[in-house]
Amino acid sequence: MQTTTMTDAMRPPVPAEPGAGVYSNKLGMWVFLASDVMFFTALIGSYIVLRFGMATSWARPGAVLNVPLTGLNTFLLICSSVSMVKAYAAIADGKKYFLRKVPGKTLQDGGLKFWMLITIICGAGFVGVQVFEYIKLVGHGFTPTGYREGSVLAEHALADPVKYGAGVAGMYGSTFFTMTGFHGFHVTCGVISMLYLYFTKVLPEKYSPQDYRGIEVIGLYWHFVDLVWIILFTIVYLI
Amino acid sequence: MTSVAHAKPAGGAHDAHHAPMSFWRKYIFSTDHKIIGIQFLFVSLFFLLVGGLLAMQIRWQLGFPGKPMPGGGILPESMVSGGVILPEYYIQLVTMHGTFMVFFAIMPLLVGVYANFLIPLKIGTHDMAFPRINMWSFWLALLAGLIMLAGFFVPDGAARCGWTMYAPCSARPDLSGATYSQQLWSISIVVLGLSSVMGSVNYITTIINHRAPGMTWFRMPLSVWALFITAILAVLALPVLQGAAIMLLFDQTIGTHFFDPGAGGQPLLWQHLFWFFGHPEVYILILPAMGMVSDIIANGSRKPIFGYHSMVFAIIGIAFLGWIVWGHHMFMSGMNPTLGSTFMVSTLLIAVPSAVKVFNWMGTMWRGNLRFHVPMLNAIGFVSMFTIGGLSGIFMAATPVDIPIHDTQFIVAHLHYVLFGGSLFALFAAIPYWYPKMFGRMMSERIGKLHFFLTFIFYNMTFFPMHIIGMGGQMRRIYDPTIYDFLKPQQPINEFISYSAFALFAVQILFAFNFLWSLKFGKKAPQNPWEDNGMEWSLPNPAPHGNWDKTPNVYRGPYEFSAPEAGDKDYLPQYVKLPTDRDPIPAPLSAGGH
Amino acid sequence: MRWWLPDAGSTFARPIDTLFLAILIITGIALVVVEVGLVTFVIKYRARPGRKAFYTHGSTRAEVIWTAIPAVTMVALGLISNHYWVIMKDKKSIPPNAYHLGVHAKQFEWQVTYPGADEKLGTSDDFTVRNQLHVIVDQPTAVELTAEDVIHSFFVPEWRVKQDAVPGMHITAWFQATKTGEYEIGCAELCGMGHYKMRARVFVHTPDEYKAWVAQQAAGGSE
Amino acid sequence: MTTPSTQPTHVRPNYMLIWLYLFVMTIAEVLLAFELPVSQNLKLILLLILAIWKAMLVAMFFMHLKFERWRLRLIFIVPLPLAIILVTTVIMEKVF
Repeated sequence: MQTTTMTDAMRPPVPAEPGAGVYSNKLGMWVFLASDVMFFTALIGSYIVLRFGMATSWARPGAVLNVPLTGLNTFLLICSSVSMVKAYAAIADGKKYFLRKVPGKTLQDGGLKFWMLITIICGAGFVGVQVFEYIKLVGHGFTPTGYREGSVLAEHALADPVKYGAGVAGMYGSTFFTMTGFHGFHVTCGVISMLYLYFTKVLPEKYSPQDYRGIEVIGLYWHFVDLVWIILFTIVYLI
Repeated sequence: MTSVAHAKPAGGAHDAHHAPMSFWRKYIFSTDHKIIGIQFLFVSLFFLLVGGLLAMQIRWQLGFPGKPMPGGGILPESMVSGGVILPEYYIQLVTMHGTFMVFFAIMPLLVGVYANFLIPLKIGTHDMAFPRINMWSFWLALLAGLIMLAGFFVPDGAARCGWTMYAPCSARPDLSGATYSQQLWSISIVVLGLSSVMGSVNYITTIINHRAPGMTWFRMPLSVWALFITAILAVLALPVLQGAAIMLLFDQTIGTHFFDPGAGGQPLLWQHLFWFFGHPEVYILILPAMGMVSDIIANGSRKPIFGYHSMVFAIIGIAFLGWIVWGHHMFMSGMNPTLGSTFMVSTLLIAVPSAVKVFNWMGTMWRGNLRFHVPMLNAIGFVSMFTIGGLSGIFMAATPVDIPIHDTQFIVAHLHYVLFGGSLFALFAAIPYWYPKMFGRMMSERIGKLHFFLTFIFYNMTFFPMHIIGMGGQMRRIYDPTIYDFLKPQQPINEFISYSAFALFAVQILFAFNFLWSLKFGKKAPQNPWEDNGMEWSLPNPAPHGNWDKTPNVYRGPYEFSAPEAGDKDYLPQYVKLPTDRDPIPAPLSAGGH
Repeated sequence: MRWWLPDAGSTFARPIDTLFLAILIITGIALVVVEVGLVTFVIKYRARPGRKAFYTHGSTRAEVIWTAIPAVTMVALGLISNHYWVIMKDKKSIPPNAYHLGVHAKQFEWQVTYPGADEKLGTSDDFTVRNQLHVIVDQPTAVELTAEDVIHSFFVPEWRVKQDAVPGMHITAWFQATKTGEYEIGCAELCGMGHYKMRARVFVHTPDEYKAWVAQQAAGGSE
Repeated sequence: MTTPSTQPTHVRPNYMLIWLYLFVMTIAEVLLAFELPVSQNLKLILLLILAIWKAMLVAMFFMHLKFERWRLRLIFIVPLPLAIILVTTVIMEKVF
């Protein structure tokens, strides 16, 4: 799939870049991601510090949060990440189409349009499930301030304070909603950007094997968001 | 994604391809880095004025507590009563003075203005890597400033927990006495963080990827080096503050408990996060100043900078150490004393690269041929005042000595010696130095010299005595020192400081006049008024849109003053090709990798 | 007018003041070197027609020297400072015979709790006095600092004692007053509108005077 | 510029296989957290190892860090020690 010859005509028209050896959009995205690492460091680091500093322990995993549902959500995000990278591979190979029959086989081969769409659907699905989860949680009485007075959760917490981490409910709510909320915000931004690219660049077939910088750059962002979720899922839901 | 500027082949002049732009596109929603720099300049000078006016009111209250302030009558009753500043207004004054000066005056003046203006010009490129993001960075910074300013006009007055916003005071309206303005503070900081990150991503990418052929890393002027390292600091530090400000905002609005000790929150967490950002921020505020002063001192001395490489490594060293010293702001906070020891040692070590820089500046002047133009005078002022600021820092770095002077006027003196004596003197050097490049005219040398000498005198009269009253124990941010018996004997010094501060402020009118008057009536600038070596001086003044028609070549380092091969001139610009010079090989379009 | 640190009132004052003086001398020398150097260069090397600057890019030897000298000085200073820092702030350095007082800071007052006759905090004969700190001269005293609402800072200039009181934390600061007399506590951390007036009076008594005062408080029935 | 020819040195990894790894590890994590009778500390360590492993897979293969030059990897690596410094310092402070 790698061409071995390269003509000058194939060289994309960007200025000489003596520095990183990568084009500026990609370099800029990496620098931004480094910056985003520090943003999540502030949030996740505070969570770790606050949780360590607590006298009583956190609610047991699964007591308050719906882990199977979130597990599904994790699966969705992982799928979207792999479809993103498939989209990247597709356009690198010049497959701009949606689906095409593979010659000699019954299989269908997905192109950029197909894989991008899958990515967007999975990403939007993730956001949807998260919103659903939030609504459920708040309905049960789990809010950023702790367990709401008189709610189901508050009663459970009274009955079994250890399992539900009654002593630290306030901090549990604060950190949970802040971290997952800002992750969700990142996902939403990604979905919106991808939709924009889908309609302005992907569908009109503006990308080519010679220049698909937009796909690669948004892909980096998307994988990073996935990466953050992998960490968050473990430390927020499972530990 | 791909902006127009990118899709163009290297060396394409923008002017040639564009139809004349409308006024709005050219000067307001401009994507030209020079226009954005100038926009930043005007906006941050405005905020500098705001900060200065607040400082004058603080000085009135400290010098003459309980006396009606002249002109205080125009302020509403919630701030002053019968012309006398109220305690709740006083803490708004100190909070907003700090906030405006740090976030909206010094930081954008150094990073917003000069990173934008100088980086592409000095590395020989046409514009920033992402011109549109650059424009957004400016508008977001302005938005953040306006949100912050709006704090004065909401019902309960401006934010009032000090510019450091220590929780839990800042997190709870019933403790601080302000609701909306505290939230506005947090929102403004989040927006500002976004603006800074956008700007810094741009600076880093531009410097790494868009240097002209021949502009190798060690041919970059120290100003560009400093701005590069500053941008790295900003990109990694600002998000931490953003995260902290978001948590604070949630504490203030939706009732989370991050900093609420009642529910297991940790007030010290805010301090850790704030200063983890805050100490790199300190270097964001001084490194660009150091870089520009290096350029100007080499120019004024007509000599190559002394020890270019060690200057670069000193910048990197300061930036690196800057990440592991934040605890020295918290020596008295009840932090683990063992950590205090670690932080003390790392803090003291910062004296080393700082000393290297100071001695190298002196080494540059040694056996030079010194020209005392206004930028040079201010740069020398910078070196001498930064030295005092740096040395007074040692007192506070040594933890036992810090005990009596922590959070007193001594630290106020220290930080003003670094930020006013350091950053602001550097700006008084940089503004006239690159003024011709911005506006095509020179600022008046005569007024400039007068301004420098008067500022230098009154500045020292204002801030030096603060060391003394700080040693005497006067706490910072107190509304009325005279209620303490141990502070009463110092009140005459306080009065003296206030008179000096008013004079200092008045002298700045000279600068403002010089700046504004020269816009229209200044002497037309020759192409290279300072006989400097930088790439920017190969362009006409003011520099045209798109800078160079063709990407320039760079033939040597930035400080070849008085080089033997320069002939009878005492400077040899980076862009001049001598017969012995060969053209640099342009970097291959795809550099082998991907 | 005072031009120096406040009068010494505790055992911490001597090392701190000595160290302060030492740093003043070190930094003073550095300052004189730099400023005299600058002035000399400004005068000596001012531009004159027909002169050209000496073309040099630096001197490694000079740079090594002026890197090494500050580095050594700073490390030495750090080691000396750390010795006293541990004595003053480390929990383990609080003398076992220290007399414990509770100091509770709130907007905008200091509430000092005295152990009463049994010399133990947390017993029923404790009593609390607002904005008055009474201590015994030459007796190590430990104040257990707590805060009600926001961060305050317990600061007595004459004793060279400063320690933040943080809500949710229990911090002990110790000192040993060496002079009887009256002093003041100030709050050194911005704690709100009344930060400036968060002032308390400090009385350093002889042991007998202190006993008498405690007895008087007990008799007076003040809480 | 990501022309195909600018990345001649590496064979494209099998993305579906990585996806399978990630999927299996996620299931392993959930099982570990709820079903398996191991001690709390061991569980914590195993979960963290799995999470970091997954994150590394994403960074290395999906974000192509495995195939980038060191100077680009450095950009992403630089913030990590800072994050560790911040968190460990603040925790140490609490533990003393």
